[in-house]
Amino acid sequence: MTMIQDRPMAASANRETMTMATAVNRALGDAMADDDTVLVFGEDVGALGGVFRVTDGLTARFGERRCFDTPLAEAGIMGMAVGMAMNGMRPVVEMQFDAFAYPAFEQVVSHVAKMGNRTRGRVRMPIVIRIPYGGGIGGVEHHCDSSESYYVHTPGLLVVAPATPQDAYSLLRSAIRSPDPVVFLEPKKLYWAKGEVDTSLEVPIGAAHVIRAGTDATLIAYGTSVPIALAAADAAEEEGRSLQVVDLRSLTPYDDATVDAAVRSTGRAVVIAEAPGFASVSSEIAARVSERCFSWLEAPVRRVTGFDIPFAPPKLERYYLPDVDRVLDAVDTLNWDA
Amino acid sequence: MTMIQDRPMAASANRETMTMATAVNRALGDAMADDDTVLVFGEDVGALGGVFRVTDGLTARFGERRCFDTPLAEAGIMGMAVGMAMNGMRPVVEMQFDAFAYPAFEQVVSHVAKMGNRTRGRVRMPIVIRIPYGGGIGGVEHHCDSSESYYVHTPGLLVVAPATPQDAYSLLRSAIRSPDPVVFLEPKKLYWAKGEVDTSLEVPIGAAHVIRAGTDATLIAYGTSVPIALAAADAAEEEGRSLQVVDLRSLTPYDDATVDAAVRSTGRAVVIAEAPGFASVSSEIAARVSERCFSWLEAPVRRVTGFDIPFAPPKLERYYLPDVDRVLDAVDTLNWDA
Amino acid sequence: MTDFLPRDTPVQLVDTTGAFSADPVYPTPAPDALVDGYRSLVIGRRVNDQCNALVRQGRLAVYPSSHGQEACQVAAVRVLDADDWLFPTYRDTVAVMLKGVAPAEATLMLKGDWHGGYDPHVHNVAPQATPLATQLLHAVGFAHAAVLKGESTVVLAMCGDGATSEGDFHEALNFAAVFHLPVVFFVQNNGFAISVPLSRQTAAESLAHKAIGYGMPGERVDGNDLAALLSVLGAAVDRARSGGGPTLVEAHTYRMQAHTNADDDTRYRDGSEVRAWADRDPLLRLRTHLRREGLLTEESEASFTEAADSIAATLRDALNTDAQLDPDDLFRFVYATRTPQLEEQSALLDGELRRTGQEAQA
Amino acid sequence: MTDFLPRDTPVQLVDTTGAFSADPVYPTPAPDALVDGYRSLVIGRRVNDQCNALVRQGRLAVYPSSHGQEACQVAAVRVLDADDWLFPTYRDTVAVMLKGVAPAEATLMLKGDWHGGYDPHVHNVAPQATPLATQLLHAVGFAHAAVLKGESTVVLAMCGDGATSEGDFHEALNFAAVFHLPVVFFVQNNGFAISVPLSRQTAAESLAHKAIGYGMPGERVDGNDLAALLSVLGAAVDRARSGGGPTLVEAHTYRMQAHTNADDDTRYRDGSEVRAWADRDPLLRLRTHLRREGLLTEESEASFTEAADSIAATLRDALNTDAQLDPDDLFRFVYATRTPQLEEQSALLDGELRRTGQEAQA
Ligand SMILES: Cc1ncc(C[n+]2csc(CCOP(=O)(O)OP(=O)(O)O)c2C)c(N)n1
Ligand SMILES: Cc1ncc(C[n+]2csc(CCOP(=O)(O)OP(=O)(O)O)c2C)c(N)n1
Ligand SMILES: [Mg+2]
Ligand SMILES: [Mg+2]
Repeated sequence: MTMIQDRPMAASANRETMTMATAVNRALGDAMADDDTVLVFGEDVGALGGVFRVTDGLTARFGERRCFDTPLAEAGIMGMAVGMAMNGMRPVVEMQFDAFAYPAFEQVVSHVAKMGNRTRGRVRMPIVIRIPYGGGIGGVEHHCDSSESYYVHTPGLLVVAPATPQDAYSLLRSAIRSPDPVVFLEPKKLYWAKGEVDTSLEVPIGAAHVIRAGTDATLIAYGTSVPIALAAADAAEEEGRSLQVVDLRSLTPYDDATVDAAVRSTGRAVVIAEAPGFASVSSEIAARVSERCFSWLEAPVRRVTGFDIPFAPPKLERYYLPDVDRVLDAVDTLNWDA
Repeated sequence: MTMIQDRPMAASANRETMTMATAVNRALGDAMADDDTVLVFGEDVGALGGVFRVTDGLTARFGERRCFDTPLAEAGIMGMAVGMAMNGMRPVVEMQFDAFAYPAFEQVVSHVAKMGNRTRGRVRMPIVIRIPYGGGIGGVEHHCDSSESYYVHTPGLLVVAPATPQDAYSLLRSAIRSPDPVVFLEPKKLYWAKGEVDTSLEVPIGAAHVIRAGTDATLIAYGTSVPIALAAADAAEEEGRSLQVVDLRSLTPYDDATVDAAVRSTGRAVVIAEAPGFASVSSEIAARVSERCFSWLEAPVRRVTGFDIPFAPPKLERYYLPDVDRVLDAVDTLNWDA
Repeated sequence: MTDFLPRDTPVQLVDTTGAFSADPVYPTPAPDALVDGYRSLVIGRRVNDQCNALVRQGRLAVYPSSHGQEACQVAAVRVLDADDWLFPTYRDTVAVMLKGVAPAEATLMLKGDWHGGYDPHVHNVAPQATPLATQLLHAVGFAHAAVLKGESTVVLAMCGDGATSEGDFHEALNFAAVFHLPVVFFVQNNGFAISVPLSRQTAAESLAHKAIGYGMPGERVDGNDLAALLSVLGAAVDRARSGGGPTLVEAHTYRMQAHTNADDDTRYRDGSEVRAWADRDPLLRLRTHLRREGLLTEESEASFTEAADSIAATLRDALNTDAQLDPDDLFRFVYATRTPQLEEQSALLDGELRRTGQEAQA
Repeated sequence: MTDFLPRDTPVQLVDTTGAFSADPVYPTPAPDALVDGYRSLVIGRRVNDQCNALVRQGRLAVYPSSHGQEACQVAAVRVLDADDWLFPTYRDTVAVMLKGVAPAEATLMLKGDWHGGYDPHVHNVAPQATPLATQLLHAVGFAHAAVLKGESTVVLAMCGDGATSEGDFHEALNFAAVFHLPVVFFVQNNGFAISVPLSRQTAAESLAHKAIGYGMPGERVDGNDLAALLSVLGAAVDRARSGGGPTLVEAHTYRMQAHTNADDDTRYRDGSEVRAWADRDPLLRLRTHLRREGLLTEESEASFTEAADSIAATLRDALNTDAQLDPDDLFRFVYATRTPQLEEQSALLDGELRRTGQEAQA
């Protein structure tokens, strides 16, 4: 078994259309093939291939030693990952659903996030914590939380949330290669959305990008809210308004440069996120943009977020979830007479 | 044993100078005397009286049944509190230090915060979670976290952070009477600061107040950052600048009305908090103020917060902690030429 | 203290052929209790069948079936007095109904209308817990409060084999033992936690062996033998009520169907294993025994079927009706009093609904 | 499987009078090992004394003393090979030093300079864990990785009696047993978790009784008897190394001093209890035994004292020197590469320090 080294991705382009679930599966498989210190474990990731089939086939391909089921205990999984990372491994653990990661919270906050700092960089934690997150799938309680703010507020963690199969593939490869722990948030409702994936494409952690050009206002989105932002921009276009869309992709580190440039180019901004808004990632974005783009802003930064309530039951989730209309309503308030 | 009822506080004024630790102790004792469903439990709260002596004498006065030590398990303490609340009790639990509340996170987020909503209000959770929090005491790792943002971001919890013995007393009485769960954050570094306490004074949860008049800019603070804000205002006065100070006291619910009015009256604002700033309570405040006071603001809202790093070791904490100079520096940037 | 260890083999009173043998320690349930229990088994099986059908028809979002585990469901409820409390999991819908909760209320969460559908205080049933093992601590706190109030409530808390691996399981049993509380911990070991077999949850000889580590008795029982379950759980409830503290009971049973309708159990287990367990079916076995003893007549069987039919019909009716849901409920129960922020947010939603004319249809 | 249960009384080889009796199961440690162990006891006691003094002088922020538990500290290290790993708690500073960590590095965290002071990979010692029981899981993961790599590392993980109540304790033992890992779980049962006595942590006959619930052997040993500790822990290490899986060992010992200097133990325990335990002191007892056996000479005793003096002097020197601390270290290690946000924040601090001329003094 060799120790991990950062290595460039294979140069040969390999484009294929696939779902995000398949893209994550592919990234796991490719990373395991490249580096035999990469291990995948969690609840039901082995024979079953995960409740979303994201780890399908990995045990068959790499054996029980590389991809395996654990006893049903999230703190146990996370704490075991810490010890494995101390001993040269790169664990990729799966938390079955967002809310089922909470039992592991203390291991995440007190150890995964802090071990590198505690040991002055002598013991890094190259751990990836995969969390299928968010709603929009008609899931019952505890299966639809957008829990990113807890992680983003915790120094020492990197946090990413892809919105496309391509980013899911490339960011997961980057996450697995990262010497620092990465909370990898997979938008459940986008698992089955298809897109083209070039497995040779590298996407570094920390790089937002403008995914739709526009001149009148900037929509800032990530993960689950990206398709909403795009749809809103399409709808606005019909009404003659040109909306720019930024997909953050990474929440930590946050890409101030890209976001600031985008907002300054339009002078108006709306942040879209599914999580409850209070003291959240979207608060941070709104606060930063308000501060850093102060003299460019024609209107206050608006937020379209989940309400500050527990995630809605299936039959009511459509009232909870940010949608195109709510985004357009927010855009309408952006002081267009200025 | 009677069931709890909201009852007015005794009208007889009773003023006395005491430390915040004593004020909390007094509030616990008075609440237990008034209502025999109030129970106090946790680690070392019995014979020892708590590592900060905040529960001193309660077991002697009310017996082992009302104030008692539990096995050493925070999730256990929290989960037991949930069951007790279901069965008519008003548990006041102590988490020994901020970071040692993390093992209870899942019970807090998935049950304490959500049980009332889940049961359509049929089962409320009148639980108070006391957490000595924050730094400034030269404490080692895990003993100095400002963890309020995790709780404030969680719908279903009320969160308060007193800065004076009076507010500690009165808010704790309110918290214990509340039908909803309250995370009660006690600033460790202020435990031994003295102040006058009138035990007949009621302070409702959710009410911020202006604790220092000022016309040039508004400092927004809570808990550990309140004395810093006051000291900064004093220092600024000497330099001829009049700073207003708002003590939030409650983080959830947040008192928009008081804060907005204050900021609009000065047109400038600085938020001060000890916690890492990213995706935190202070982000929320900055975002809200920026949005709601947009046309009143002469300058971007500034934040003076802890850095986005794990809390500093004792010998370096003075570099980490917000202080008067850092606040004054921030005030200096508030576009005074406007 | 080694008497805290369970037996080497699970307690059994009625074997898979329906033959009865008395136990030296555990009493034999009265014939009435068995007949009544059989009636509940028939109802429980029918509830499982009906709910599975309702999932297929799209009327329930999801249903974790207890098919094959009905004897556990029935026994968990039958050993309790009306004042006693049950702390069930998501899989224990049959037990919830048998404790008195109306079918429509018991399935409301699975229907997707709300996070829970019944008032816990009406029939003394805690909300069905989804986060594994968390409810065991609630049961402990509930029992602790009962003791402090001088009430003689016994609390029976259920969980699965997988849930025993969670830290909360440990903390709950330990708290119950240290405070000597009237709690019966009832583990339905059905062999799987979704796809993960028992061998991945424990290396111990049995889950009941954990009891001695907390200083409480542990026992194993055949989870498909209603008579044995009534007897063993009944003894644990008696011990709890008489101040003897908590007990851990492990029932050996089997999840005959997939974890939920969303699961595909062919990926992780052999059909032959499932078929082998069919021979140990809790209904068949008790029926054979009761008929052999002359305790079951054609008429009584017919009346049981009728009772089951009627509950199934109630279930169908309840689930085929679309409730009028009020979106404002989203804000109504988060706190006893809405915060100013929730006032603003509900006003926002309300405005949207008015503008789009949805408030009527909602 | 009942052979997984511990004995009714803790294993003891040398009693409180220094008298030796062989054990039918556990081997007698070689005389050399005992003499060498005694030397370490003397050093350990001296380290405890010196650190307490340094706290009084304000040179250490806090010190959780292992006075009275030195036999456990020594044994935990002596049974390990150099390649084996130790996972200690905040109270195990003596063990950390005995495993090879320099006194200045071992006390750097307690001094307040940084969150940890040594490189775990130099002497195979994990960072001393403060959040209780969390490190047991790290030990399990470390051992699991070792097995996957085909290495024969044994991991010894320490915790206190109080920590056994945490969920992480349960999950760690269970994972170790299920994956059959080479981990020795070593509980120093010193009777208290700060003020809370053992009776509030467990109702079980012993903490070692928990082992059978995980399917691993449990044993109890006199924690003030170095000979017995070496023997029992040594057997557990041997079992682990030879593929026999994990073991739980509970040492019965006593915390002779307050929890830390910040604690006041007169509030929760009787001086008489403390005095009674003084008679079972691990040093006295082994010294008597060794002298009786003629294994300890005046010269060797003098040389041990000298070795202890020298370490104490090193400690004093290290702690009386104020290190040059660099405030920018606050930003340096959070991530392998600073985020743009941390770049900005460290620039802010840097600017402040420059302006106030502090960067020189810092
Ligand atoms: C804390 C937590 N982690 C993960 C899950 C997801 N999950 C739901 S049921 C289940 C398996 C539970 O198995 P077991 O306890 O044996 O109960 P059974 O389903 O067999 O009745 C899992 C992993 C959960 N509900 N809660
Ligand atoms: C998770 C967690 N909760 C609480 C604490 C605070 N605390 C530090 S030491 C201690 C007592 C530990 O007792 P024990 O495990 O018996 O170890 P000992 O101190 O006796 O060596 C407590 C409660 C902590 N460090 N971690
Ligand atoms: Mg199961
Ligand atoms: Mg102890």
